[in-house]
Amino acid sequence: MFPALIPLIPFISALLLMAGWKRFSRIGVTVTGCGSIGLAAVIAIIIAMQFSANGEQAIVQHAGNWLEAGGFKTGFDFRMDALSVVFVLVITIVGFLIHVYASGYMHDEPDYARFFACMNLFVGAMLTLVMADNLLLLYLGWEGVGLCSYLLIGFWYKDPANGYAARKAFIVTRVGDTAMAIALFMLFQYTGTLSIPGILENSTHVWSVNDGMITVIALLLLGGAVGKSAQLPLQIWLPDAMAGPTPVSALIHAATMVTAGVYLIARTHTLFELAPAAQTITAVIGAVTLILAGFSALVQTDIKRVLAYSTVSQIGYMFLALGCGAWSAAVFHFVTHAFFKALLFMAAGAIIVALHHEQDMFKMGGLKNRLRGVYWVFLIGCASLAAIPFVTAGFYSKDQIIWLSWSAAGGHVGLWLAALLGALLTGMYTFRMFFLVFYGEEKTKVHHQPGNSMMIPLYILAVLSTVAGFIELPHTMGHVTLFSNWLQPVLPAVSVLHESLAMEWTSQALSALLALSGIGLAYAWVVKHPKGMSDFLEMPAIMWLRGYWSRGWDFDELYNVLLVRPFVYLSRINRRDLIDTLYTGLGAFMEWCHNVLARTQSGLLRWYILSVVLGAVAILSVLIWRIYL
Amino acid sequence: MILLVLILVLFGAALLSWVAGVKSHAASRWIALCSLLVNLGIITGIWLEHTHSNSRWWYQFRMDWVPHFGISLHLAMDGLSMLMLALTFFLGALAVLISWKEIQNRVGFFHFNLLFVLCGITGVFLTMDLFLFYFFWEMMLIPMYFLIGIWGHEHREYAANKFFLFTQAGGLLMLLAILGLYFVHKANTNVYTFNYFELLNTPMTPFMERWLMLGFLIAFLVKLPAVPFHTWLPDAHTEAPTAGSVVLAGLLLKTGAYGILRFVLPLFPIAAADIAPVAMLLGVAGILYGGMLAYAQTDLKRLIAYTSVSHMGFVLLGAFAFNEIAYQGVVMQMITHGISTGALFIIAGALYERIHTRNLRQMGGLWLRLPMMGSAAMIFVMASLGLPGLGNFVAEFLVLLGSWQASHVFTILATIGLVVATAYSLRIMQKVFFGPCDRQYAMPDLNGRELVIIIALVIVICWLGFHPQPVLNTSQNIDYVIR
Amino acid sequence: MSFADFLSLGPLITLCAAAVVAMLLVAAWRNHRIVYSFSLIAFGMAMAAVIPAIKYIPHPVPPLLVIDEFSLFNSGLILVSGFIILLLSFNYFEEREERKEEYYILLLLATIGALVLVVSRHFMSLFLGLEILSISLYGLIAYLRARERSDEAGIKYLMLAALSSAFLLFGMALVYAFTGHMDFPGIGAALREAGYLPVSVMAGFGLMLIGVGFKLGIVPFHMWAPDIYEGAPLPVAAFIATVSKGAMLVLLIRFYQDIHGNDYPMLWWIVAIIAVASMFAGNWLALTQQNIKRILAYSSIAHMGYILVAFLSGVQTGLEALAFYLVAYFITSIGAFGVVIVMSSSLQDAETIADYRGLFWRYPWVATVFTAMLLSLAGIPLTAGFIGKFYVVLAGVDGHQWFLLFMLVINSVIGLYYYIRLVAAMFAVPAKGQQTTVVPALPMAGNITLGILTILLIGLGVYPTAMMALIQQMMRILV
Amino acid sequence: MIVHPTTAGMLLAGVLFVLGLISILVRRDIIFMLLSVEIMLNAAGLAFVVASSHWGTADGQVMFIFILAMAAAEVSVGLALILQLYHQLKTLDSDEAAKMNG
Amino acid sequence: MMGTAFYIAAFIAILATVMVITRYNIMHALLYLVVSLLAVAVVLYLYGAPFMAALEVIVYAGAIMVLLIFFVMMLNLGKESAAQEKLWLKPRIWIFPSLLCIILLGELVFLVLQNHQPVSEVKMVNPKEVGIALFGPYIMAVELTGMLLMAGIVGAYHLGRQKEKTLHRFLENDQS
Repeated sequence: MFPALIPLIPFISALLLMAGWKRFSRIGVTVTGCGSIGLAAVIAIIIAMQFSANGEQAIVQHAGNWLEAGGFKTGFDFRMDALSVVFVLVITIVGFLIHVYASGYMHDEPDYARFFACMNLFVGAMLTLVMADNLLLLYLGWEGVGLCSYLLIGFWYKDPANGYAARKAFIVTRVGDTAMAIALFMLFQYTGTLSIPGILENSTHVWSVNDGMITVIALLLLGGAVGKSAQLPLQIWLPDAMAGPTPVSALIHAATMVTAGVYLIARTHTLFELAPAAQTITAVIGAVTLILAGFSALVQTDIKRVLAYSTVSQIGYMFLALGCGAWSAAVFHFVTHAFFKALLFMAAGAIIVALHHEQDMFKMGGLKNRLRGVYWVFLIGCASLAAIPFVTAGFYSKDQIIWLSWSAAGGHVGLWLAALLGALLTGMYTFRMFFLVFYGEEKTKVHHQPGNSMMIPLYILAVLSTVAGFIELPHTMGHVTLFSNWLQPVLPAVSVLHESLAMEWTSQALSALLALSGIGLAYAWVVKHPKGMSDFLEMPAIMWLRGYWSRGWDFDELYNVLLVRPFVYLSRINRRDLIDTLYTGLGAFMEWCHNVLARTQSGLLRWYILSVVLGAVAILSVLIWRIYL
Repeated sequence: MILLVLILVLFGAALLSWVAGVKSHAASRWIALCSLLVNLGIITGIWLEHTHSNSRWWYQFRMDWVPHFGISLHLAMDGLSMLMLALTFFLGALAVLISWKEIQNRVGFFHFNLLFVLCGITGVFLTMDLFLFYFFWEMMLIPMYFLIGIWGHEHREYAANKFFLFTQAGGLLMLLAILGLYFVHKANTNVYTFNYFELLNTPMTPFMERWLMLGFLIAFLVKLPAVPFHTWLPDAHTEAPTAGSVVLAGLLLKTGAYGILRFVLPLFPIAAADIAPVAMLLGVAGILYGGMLAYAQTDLKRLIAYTSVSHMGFVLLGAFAFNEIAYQGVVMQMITHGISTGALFIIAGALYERIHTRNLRQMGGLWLRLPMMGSAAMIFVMASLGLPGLGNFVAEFLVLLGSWQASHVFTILATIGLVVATAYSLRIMQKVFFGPCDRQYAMPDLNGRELVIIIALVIVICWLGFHPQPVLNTSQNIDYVIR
Repeated sequence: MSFADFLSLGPLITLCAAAVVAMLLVAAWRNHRIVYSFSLIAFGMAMAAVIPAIKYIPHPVPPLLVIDEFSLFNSGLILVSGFIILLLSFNYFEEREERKEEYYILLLLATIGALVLVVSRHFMSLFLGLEILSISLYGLIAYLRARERSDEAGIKYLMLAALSSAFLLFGMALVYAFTGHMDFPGIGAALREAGYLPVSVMAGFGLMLIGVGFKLGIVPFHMWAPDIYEGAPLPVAAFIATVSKGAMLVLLIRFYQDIHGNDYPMLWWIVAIIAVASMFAGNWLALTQQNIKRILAYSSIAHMGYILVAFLSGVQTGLEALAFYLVAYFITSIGAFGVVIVMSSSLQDAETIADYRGLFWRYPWVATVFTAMLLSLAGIPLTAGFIGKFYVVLAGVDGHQWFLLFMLVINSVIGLYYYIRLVAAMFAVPAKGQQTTVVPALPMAGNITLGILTILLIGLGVYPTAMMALIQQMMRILV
Repeated sequence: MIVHPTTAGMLLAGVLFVLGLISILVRRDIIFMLLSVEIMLNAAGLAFVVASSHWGTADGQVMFIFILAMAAAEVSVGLALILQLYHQLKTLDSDEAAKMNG
Repeated sequence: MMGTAFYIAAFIAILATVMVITRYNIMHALLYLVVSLLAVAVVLYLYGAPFMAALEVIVYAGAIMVLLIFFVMMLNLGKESAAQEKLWLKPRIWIFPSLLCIILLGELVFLVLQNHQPVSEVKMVNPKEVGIALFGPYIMAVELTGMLLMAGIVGAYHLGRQKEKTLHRFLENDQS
């Protein structure tokens, strides 16, 4: 089997769908769109098995040269190693489920084919990203997913707001990409190649630990990652990206694309290991982001925005893990997060459809009995997100991060505290949402029940969100390390400084406690004492704070004032091109000269004679001047 | 000899299509199209024949013209010329095709001018005699002037005049420099010649070299166009008919870039190296300033025109980076910019045919009516913002990768230009195809002819994006200047 | 007078005789066609008479005249130009004036004056040539005497020409007074002998420059040009623009060479200032001018500036360039005036730009010719004007006159503006109700003449080698 | 005071010349202008004769004769022209003859 | 011999010329001009050119001036034009041109005086020499003078002819 087939199949189906356009029937589109991903998933599984059977020897396929110029050479090389396999499996399987879900969700959409074309294109690009053996191909996938994200956020193009959100997403991630591109130039300059193994191998020869240059490179790569993964300070695009159809939010803006940054850093972990400073910054960014996003999620009214902020927050955890050197923990959290966040989004989508495209949680309520299936899967998703101890995958993955944020070599007690605070917030906002939607009085009538094509993927994901956690259990609970072992050849094991079982217990207990208390608070807030809470919430200071948080800590405004508005203002006032006025001025000057001179052509004979005399005087004056003066 | 044929075919066809145009419009169009296809065929044949040739010069042709001054009819072709000619004939043929319906007045004269411009451009890309170069350089202006001035939009005369004056001013400076070089060479060797090969490696004082180089450079900067000589371009592009815009953006600007690669760098290596920081600065300024202006425009064609300023900044940046990667990127950029911007102009022209406005404020939501055109536009908008997988990315990446070796600061600024490119490119899509649509009437999507054009362009841009190696191999055969 | 003198002065003598015969002819039998035909024959014979003269060159006819390659070439040029102008004249006058015959006598006389200028190497022949030319021109300019503008032009030209002649004479008197010679080589020798340029002689040269400058129409003696071009009959304007200026220029070159002008930087300085001023004034004045005759006048002022750059370059190439430029300029100017002539109806001269709006779509042939002429004036390739300008720039670079060249470049660009403005007008699509009232005459002879001129123009633009070789040949004598 | 005779003659010619010049500048009547030109030509002729006497050659005097001839021709054509103009403008004001300008 | 006579003649010439340019009445001016020309004739004589002096009197003062006088009489320019002339000759009009001309004179004088030729006596050139020169080496010039006069005659003939009473179409245009 050729690894290259995995991204190729979605690409081909995307092309087919684009070219076919109106000729495909709806069924044809569904089959092509979902089938191709399914096929890719099957191939991925086969290759994964092959791979594990091969003794985990990375499979590299050279699918052709791309460009070669002046010592720079790169090709379409696809690589399957432990890390890629994890990502490819998640992408294809979750992607397939979401496609199936989407075939139901988007059933009434006139641009059905376009939707699937873009979705398939996205999957292809994402697979390219995670399978690329060189950074340029990775960059191709990187930009490709950005494009698809743009296309899909703005899928309903008639509303200018959607277009705005799409452009915002593209441009903001592009800022990060710019940093990444520069990192690429630097890497090529110093290591002479863009092949990932080559870079990783050369880097240790070229740089010593803490070398200034490698720190810069790592930070630039981090910049790229931060943009794609919606971390501070480029997190602002993700909440707006919810303008796209819900399956898009599930696939791109929760499960896969936004974790590309995590993948990138994990992929280039050697570089980050050489630059501890950059790694620390990664951790700090993750920690700060997870808290800020948590607070923002707490006060949202739009169900998808809650999930969006929660995504930002959860990826913050992954960054925290990466920053602490807990590579496999980050990837593990990516896997579980992909499951439960896709689940949550799709369940939310089901609710939204059921309520006739109502997204405001305060207009929902009491859905517990109306949407039984959705209620249960949503509950499982929320539990996993909030990390309810022992039974949810989210608990195991997040708990590992929380523990390692203190104990790992790159850890710090501050990071740990932040992670704990995040756990509390997660519990709170998750269940605030949950209670708002499913409890209380019914405010909007349920429109229709979700069909099977939507529900079956939800059930599967619900199962995965629960059982996926058991492949990696902490020391305290059985010490299963299937997952980290799997990644061992690619990602080094975390070096733990404080190996104390008691401490680990304490940390786990604390985090579990905080998560549960968060849930309790949410319950008290939403279900038990809505009145008292609302009095509290109406206080001016709190009102302001809520607004502030719900606007995402006013980062949008900050960038507006600092960058966007000056740029737009400058370009607007310069619309006529200042430099052009220079030339226009020159033209006007010429005309002025003409007018002045034209006046001398008065037609008066006497004046003409005078000019001759003036000429004579001038000539003689020049003579005298040149000779005697 | 085959080189002369390339020029003569166009010249003959120009006259013929004028004459034929009096009787039948269709005949005129077909003659023009066929002549360009014939040339394209010849060029393709040459390319295939020389894919693996390592010789520097593929063809040479030399005949005395004005021996009194050492002027000869000296044509030669190497990889760079070949690539540029391939682009010329390809875009030329498309230009004829897009004018099929758009131009209904004075058809014969239109094709005469179009072919005459292409003839001049072909000459520029082939000639190895500096006088002849200047001759062709100027020769292509007049028909271009007519193309803009007769078949253009509302302010065509203003635009045509501006175009003409700017390029002439630059051209005259170049003439001074050419003659300066001529006499410097004479002083050294006592031989009067305009021959490029003999003038290479002419020893001269640094002072002289700097000024002569500036003469050439300014002419090419005006044509390129680089900030601050760019202001003719938006007007000319905006007012020109679609074919004119395509030829302008796709080909005429390339003559400037070609001139820098062919003449400025090899003839004056030291002075060029000295001026490199300034040139790169201008390139970066073009990238950012052009992008900013593009963002602010409300006229679709004007917007696209400013993107040209921005994109050609990369050419300048790369040309003065003095390394092979950047150089190859520049060649790629010349080709891909021709394709992508040409395509955008074609789309703008097709839109204009349908809705009779270029004002972005009066557009919106057209995807609903014109999904195919929208998809095509999307592809080229993405090309213009440098999406990997399309040709422009390869070009820009190579340029930046190369220029990074030369200057970190400029490269960083130019890379930031990519963000600006995203902003203005997406604005096109947003304003034209997305958003609410208040047009009730139906309008036809791309018809067969337009589809052929667009598909040809899409294929080429994708081919360049995924498999640029043939082009890179070809342009590798050129001597480039490495500091 | 020897036989050799006779033969080498053949063209001049032929024309003199022709002028007398023509006068007698008019006195005896007043018929336009016959006088016209006779003049054509006379010009033809004069041109033919150039050929036997070639055998004798260089042949000085002391003390007044000298026949060498240079003067013979320019004689030929003047004769051909006169001939073409004559060709264009018939239809123009046929319609306009009740007594056309004297025109031909005056034209013959004016050409004689120009020829004398070309071959002269003495103040006396200079003065007489100039005055024959001037006085004939008074009559020619005001020839359409019923036309107010014609008279106005005539009186202006007369006053200014007489004034400038007075300056010229006074200057000559000064030179004569302080060198004792009136022939150019004598003056040159006397100055060489003195080893310096006495200031009074310098002053004399300065005053002479006024007379010369007036005829050339260079700043600040240019003011007459537009008014005279506008008021004079079109063929006469063409004559003034080409033959009169050209002859003066040839004389200037000869004088400058004979007195070794390059030895005196002062003269260079003054002429350089004048050249630059002429370029700017000419181009600026033409910028938004609406009257084509005036545009041509201003353009010729600027072109004299360009020519002076070649003149000032101080190298051999400069003289060659000047000669080539002159040829190109002659063809172009006569062509441009020719277009205006054929475009003019018997009722009205086609002189405003509005008359030419959309011309290409009504009379493509005429418009094409005019475009070619204008592009040649602008110095665009494929035309003689381009090679001319190229040659001038070449000479300038050769002589390291960077400043002058820079000015030339700037002015070429300014100049372009009004040339292409005209071109644009011709190619503009005329709006409805904007039709001009001019109904062009478009005589056959005129069209054929224009055709020949266009072929010459393009021929020189594409293959200038032969002409260059010829010019190089004839310029050798001046080194 | 003994003045160099040639110089003295030239100075006289110069003064007359400039007087003629002043006249042509300040007068508006065309006949006056013509008259002034004659003064100037005459002054130039005088200069030639003075120079001729300095060198003792006949050249200057020959020139004088030609100047005389030219002045005569000039005046005759000039007067004819003025006559024509007078018929058209009904005045001899040179400022009236300024229909062409710009 | 030379000195006094020259100064007197020169003085008269200049004075008469000044009178010419300050008279309002054209007749007066013309008569003063005749005086001036006669004085110049004296100067010519003093400079050893008797033949030229004669020509000056005959051709200039005689023929040309008389022609002018006849012309003025023909047009009957009398008091009116004198009054008009008076109106025109205001200091505002003449002061600047005069100043300019004075500057020119100054420059000329300055430049002429810079010359340091050896003082030489006035040399007599008798009419015979002039005649020999005229019809010897300069015969060609004499011929050309013929052409010059012919041009003058033809021009004057064509221009001076009175219009026929039928109005020309250009004139019609102008009048409309």
